[in-house]
Amino acid sequence: MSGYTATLGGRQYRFAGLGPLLAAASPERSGDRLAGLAAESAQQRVAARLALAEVPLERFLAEPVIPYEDDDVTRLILDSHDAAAFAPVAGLTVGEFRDWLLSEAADAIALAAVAPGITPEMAAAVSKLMGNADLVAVARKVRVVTAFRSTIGLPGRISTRLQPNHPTDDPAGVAAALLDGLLLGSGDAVIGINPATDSPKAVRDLLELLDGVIERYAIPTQSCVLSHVTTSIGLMERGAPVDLVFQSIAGTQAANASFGVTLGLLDEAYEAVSALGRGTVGQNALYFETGQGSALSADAHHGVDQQTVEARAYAVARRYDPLLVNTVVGFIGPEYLYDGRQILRAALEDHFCGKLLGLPMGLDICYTNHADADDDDIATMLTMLGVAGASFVICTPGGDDIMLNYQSASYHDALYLREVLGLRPAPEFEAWLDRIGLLDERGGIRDVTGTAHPLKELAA
Amino acid sequence: MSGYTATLGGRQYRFAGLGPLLAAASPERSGDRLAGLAAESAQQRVAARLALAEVPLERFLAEPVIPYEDDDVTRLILDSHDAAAFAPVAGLTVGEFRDWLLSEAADAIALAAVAPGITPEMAAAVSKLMGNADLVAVARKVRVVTAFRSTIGLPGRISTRLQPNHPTDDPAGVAAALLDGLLLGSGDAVIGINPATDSPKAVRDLLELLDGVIERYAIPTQSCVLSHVTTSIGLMERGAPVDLVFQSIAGTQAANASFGVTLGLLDEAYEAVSALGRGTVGQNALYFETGQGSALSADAHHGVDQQTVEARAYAVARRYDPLLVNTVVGFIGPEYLYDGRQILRAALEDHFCGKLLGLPMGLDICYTNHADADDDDIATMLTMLGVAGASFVICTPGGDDIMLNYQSASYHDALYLREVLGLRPAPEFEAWLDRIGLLDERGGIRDVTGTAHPLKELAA
Amino acid sequence: MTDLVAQATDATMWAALRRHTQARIGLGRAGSGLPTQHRLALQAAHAAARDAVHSPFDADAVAGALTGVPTLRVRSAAPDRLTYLQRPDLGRRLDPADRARLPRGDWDLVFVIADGLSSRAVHDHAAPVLRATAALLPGPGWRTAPVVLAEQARVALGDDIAHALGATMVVVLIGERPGMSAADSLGAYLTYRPRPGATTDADRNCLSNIRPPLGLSHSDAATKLAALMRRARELELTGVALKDESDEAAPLAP
Amino acid sequence: MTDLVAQATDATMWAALRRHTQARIGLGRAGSGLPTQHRLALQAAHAAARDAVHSPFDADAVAGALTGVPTLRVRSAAPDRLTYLQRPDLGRRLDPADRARLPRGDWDLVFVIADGLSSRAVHDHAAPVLRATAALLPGPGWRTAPVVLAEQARVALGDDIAHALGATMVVVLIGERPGMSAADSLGAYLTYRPRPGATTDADRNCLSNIRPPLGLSHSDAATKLAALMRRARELELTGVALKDESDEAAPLAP
Ligand code: B12
Ligand code: B12
Repeated sequence: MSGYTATLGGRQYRFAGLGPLLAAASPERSGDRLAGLAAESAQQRVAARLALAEVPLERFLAEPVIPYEDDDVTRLILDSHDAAAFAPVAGLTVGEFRDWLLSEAADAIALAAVAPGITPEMAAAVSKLMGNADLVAVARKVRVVTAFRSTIGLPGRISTRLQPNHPTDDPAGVAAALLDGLLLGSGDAVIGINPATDSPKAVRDLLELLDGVIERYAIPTQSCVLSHVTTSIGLMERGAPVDLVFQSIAGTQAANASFGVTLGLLDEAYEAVSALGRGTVGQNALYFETGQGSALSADAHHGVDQQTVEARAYAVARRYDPLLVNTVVGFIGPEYLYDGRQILRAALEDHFCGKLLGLPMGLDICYTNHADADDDDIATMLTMLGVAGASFVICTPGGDDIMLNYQSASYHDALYLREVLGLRPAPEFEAWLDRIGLLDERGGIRDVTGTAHPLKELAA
Repeated sequence: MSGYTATLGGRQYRFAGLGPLLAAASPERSGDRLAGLAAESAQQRVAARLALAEVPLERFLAEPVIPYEDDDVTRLILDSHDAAAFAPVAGLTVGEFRDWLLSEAADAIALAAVAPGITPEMAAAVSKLMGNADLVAVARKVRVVTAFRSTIGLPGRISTRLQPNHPTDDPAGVAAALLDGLLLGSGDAVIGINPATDSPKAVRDLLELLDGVIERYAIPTQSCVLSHVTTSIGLMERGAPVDLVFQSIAGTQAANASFGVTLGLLDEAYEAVSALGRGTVGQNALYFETGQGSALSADAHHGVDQQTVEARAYAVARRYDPLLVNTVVGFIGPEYLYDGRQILRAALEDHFCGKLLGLPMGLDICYTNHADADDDDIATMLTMLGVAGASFVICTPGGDDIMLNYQSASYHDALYLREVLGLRPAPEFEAWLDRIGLLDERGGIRDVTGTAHPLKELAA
Repeated sequence: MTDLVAQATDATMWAALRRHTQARIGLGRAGSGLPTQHRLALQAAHAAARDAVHSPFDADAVAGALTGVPTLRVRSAAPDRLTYLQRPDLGRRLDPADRARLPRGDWDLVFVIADGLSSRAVHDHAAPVLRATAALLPGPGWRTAPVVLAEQARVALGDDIAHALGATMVVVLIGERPGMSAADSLGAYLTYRPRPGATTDADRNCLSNIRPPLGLSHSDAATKLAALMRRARELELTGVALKDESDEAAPLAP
Repeated sequence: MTDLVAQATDATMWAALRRHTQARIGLGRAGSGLPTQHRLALQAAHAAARDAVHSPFDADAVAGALTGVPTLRVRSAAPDRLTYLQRPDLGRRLDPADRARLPRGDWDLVFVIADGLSSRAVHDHAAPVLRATAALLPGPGWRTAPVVLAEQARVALGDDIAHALGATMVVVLIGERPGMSAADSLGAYLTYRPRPGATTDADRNCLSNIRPPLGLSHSDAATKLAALMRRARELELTGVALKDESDEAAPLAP
């Protein structure tokens, strides 16, 4: 490791390796400060960016931020690197890469072609040189389209996860919340429940409830109960109706271990769910969640800044052709992203990096009650990510998740977003909404309050 | 004054009058804290909003926040109130007014019709019950179209002020910056210079410079040198080529006095500039700037919160059918709006209130170097205000105003905004851009670097 | 059935459904937005939830509710609430002085009652859950250390405590982060043979949302917890390899 | 001419134009965005400008540059920089102890040198502007009080100072807020017969952007200021009714 230097304001700044350089170049955030990795001054941060701009992209292949021997995510990144796809940008520095990404030459086709050649560290590096506007402008050019029973990620569309969580997994309570979400036009990305317990029986009951509703109303969507992957594997073996397998993942082997996950286990789940072939318009059958800070929280970050570690989780995700990858940004707490401003920035970074790597990125635009944020931040983030072309967002009744205890977007927020940006749901779901009488003339969701509607029997 | 009350968490909160009620209901901001007007706790703030939601709109006509006898802005507001226009909402409380504004019933036509019946205090009050999403959703429904040589405020369009300021008003320096802005497609709202001095001769020299360029290239836009209104009046008398008369205004008589302005003086300027009739497609010939905090800074706020005082400035503006009203949000400093989050919120409020009152609202999306904000905040604010349908934004070279010493949007930022939201310039200006070879196939601005272009003679 | 529902007013329907969930369903619409009254209700809930994070832990009250049960008090290495919120690492380590004071013994089990992010959860639910669980685990196989009441604590503080005491298994009853609808949610985390620093969250089991009447009841929580604890002792492990199958088996005798 | 320009490369053109302005012109484009190098240059400038706000006022250095001129030191009611930035009201009032120490006299004029938002502006430009201005105003009509060096000061602090001294006119030389391209910009504010509390900004005149070589030069600033001061004395007022017409009249004799 040679070290990297830059001179600013007459002072020379030195960074011992790519890891410290990436960390110092990161925008201010509480997690990096907690980890002792943040730049010590605004000047040092700018110096790091100046040095980073000069680093050739190829350097990231030669100098892994976590050693190859120590970490299977590093091995996955380097072993699966596609040199042919990388070729068009192989000669660029990080700074030049930013300029290229913003240029007209980098259109949807060029960006899709280069994706297998981009490593998470390259994506993270260039994101650190980009402003919020850049992160929006480039991400929205990328198109990642995935499908199961609905098609996610088409231009001019945004999908939502309907999240009818309940503190005791009570079926009547879940059904009530499911009805509420459907009447507000939500659920085309997935109807996904976080089970309060990890009891296989409770998970199976929920799977069957969701499967029943999807079938009864012929809803072109998929269900998911977000239990641990081992639980899902066990349930698939026992014939439970699993559409999507869910798992939380992170960007280092050790962090994944702290989640009780290995690449082998994920391979196994991928095989199992693929074999079920329950999709209609497509067979992307994995759903991953990630989020800055989880590796640091597990003390499994190897001295790498939290955004770079997060991007590495996307290398894990892309191995499994997921239907949905969701960065939970504000979910973990202010220890890692202090306030609305840091959460927004992280959301834009994660969305950009994931898209650049070829993933169907969505977001849980959210905050906890110990963070310095409120529903105005939700509206701002939602609008920004809508403009950036996010594939989907998480929605909850009134924005209040009564089981996970945090605030996310509400179904109303999604209606707002579609209204102000002219965005529509997944095409199959949109057609269903129309069939069932919920689509109004302007493509919005009809308010059926006070009138009869077949869905209202759902929870009766 | 009867006082207003609400109960929350088992506690009764009492507010002595509409003024204190509006102040306590305001989102947190440094200026209200400086003034000793901010809510003392989050609970008290919510209680104030609960109480405010119950206040009938008519109450605002009966209980002026600044006495009629003491203040000519109050007199203007009440004397010019249009009861017929007010009729459709006259029976509503502030909370119901919010619901109505968000409803489909409140479309562009209904909103335009009701505008003369809305007072600034009603607008400010309802904005305090609205989230960022609400402020965007309602403002974008409002359409205020004004015109001089270009037409501002049409749907699907956003205009920019080209701001070629120079620390000594040096004509060569101004011309260089003017060229830069025009080549980046800017200037359809106005080409506006803040003169470094208030010397009438220097102002006249700048007016003639701009007038010459506009004429030479037949640019469908208007110029403005933002000197004091008394200077403009004097120059018009002496035949200087004044397109728009500029003035900073505020929401109380005393604050306007501290700016050296009276309604009489503005009446005089309005007469004078209207008489010139220099517009082609329209004759809106006033340009006003406002900004939260200016009245407080002049100790002329009468104990009213800074957002409500700001809305009152719009009552002054609308008396003169302005072409442009610009709230300078982050310009005045962190004493009044502490960070990017407060500036964004204020920007959305100001834009919403101005539009609701029927004004052609644009913004100087900006911050000073003593505030806690950076260019990421500019990008966020710009995107939000673009979605909200702002009429125009201020742009400077690289976002750096070398004379006023603050950061605003850059011409590049405006290109970004038009790209990601599909917005276009004023139609006359767009046609001119096309004529002069600057419009590309996708409606964006062609990069003419390295090729000959007639405009490049401008500064030679 | 169809007709009945179709005829019923929505208000009646939502009122009926709300008996099954606290979720904010059937709020109606103001255009695409939330009606004013619901928006303000959410703001009130947010203000209350933010306060809940900062409400202090009353160890005396908890100890009082545990009469007859020996208790000990410890603090984490986070000296105050502000530090606690910013430094999760400190919330996982004992204050060194407190660690030294813990009595080493041949304990099968230690219960830790930890404030976490909601003291109210702990005040309302920790003692009853602990008593009910202990009642299901009688006899000599469960030599139980004094209950440790821990302030400014994260889940992993239990590892440090169990290690210092020499306890084989630790149950941490901890206040979950307060939500807008529930500020009193208790979590129970079970770890077998924790080794501070080496044990990860993959090595624990979790019961969440203990907060009657709307969440898990004290007795159901105790039943599940006791079942997991027995099974953990059999398998000599906790974590992803141990699943909560209490609802599949026949009800367990106390 | 046309051909010449058309042929010149843009780089040459912008380089030539940049001699007339510090504005960030001709930056080129990366799509709609700024090229990386310019974006980073702006970030470096931003970091420097933020530091400039906090750089301390060196009253000794300013006094040193004014050898032969009597000076006095005062502070505003804002005790430190952080308070200063948040409390403009305090920056406009004298510290009471300092006010009491000001020597009342029959002064026609007082110069105040105030840190404002940029100490560097004051260090670099205040003394030369003051000397040049004083040189243009000789004779008995301009009984000038000691120069007051004021810390944590806003423009209106001059009103309080002039009032306490009994001076008829006050010139405040103050550091303007630092920009990304200029951290050393000095402002000069002239007020006739200020009455603290009653005087407003409408009652003052202003010269801005004094910062050679790119802004107003010291001598031009002095010429304009002296002209305004003479005219103010004639009209017995300053403010919007008084315009800077120095550039229309014949050059004024010193
Ligand atoms: C925050 C959170 C996370 C974060 C944790 C990161 C962090 N640093 O905080 C992230 C997003 C990474 C996460 C991941 C997972 N979580 Co989680 N999480 C939560 C949540 C919302 C809050 C926890 C809290 O407040 N703890 C209290 C504070 C004071 O203590 P703490 O020491 O800071 O918290 C630690 C534990 O909570 C632990 N943790 C978090 N989740 C889980 C899950 C399990 C099974 C265990 C043993 C520990 C654990 O992480 C924290 C840091 O060490 C709870 C829901 C709730 N309402 O409590 C769910 C919850 C605990 N998680 C749950 C699950 C299922 C998971 C996953 C297993 C999902 C999956 N399929 O991969 C993963 C992996 C967990 C693991 N083994 O590490 C379930 C547990 C269900 C059960 N009864 O077993 C819960 C109840 C939510 C739910 N119903 O889905 N989670
Ligand atoms: C901030 C600012 C404002 C703010 C002031 C509010 C506030 N509380 O800060 C607002 C937006 C309200 C404003 C308004 C105007 N401003 Co102004 N403003 C500035 C700016 C950018 C910074 C001032 C500063 O840093 N002061 C230093 C700090 C440390 O001291 P302070 O005590 O906080 O500052 C006070 C003065 O600056 C005063 N002030 C602000 N503008 C003006 C203008 C004049 C003529 C006077 C006498 C005082 C004054 O307001 C502040 C609070 O009392 C300067 C440009 C610059 N680079 O300096 C222009 C500047 C001073 N303003 C200018 C002008 C022309 C105006 C207006 C007259 C425009 C108009 N046509 O209405 C109005 C009205 C001014 C008035 N009489 O009050 C010109 C002055 C030109 C000249 N040589 O006379 C300047 C130089 C900018 C420009 N070139 O356009 N302004």
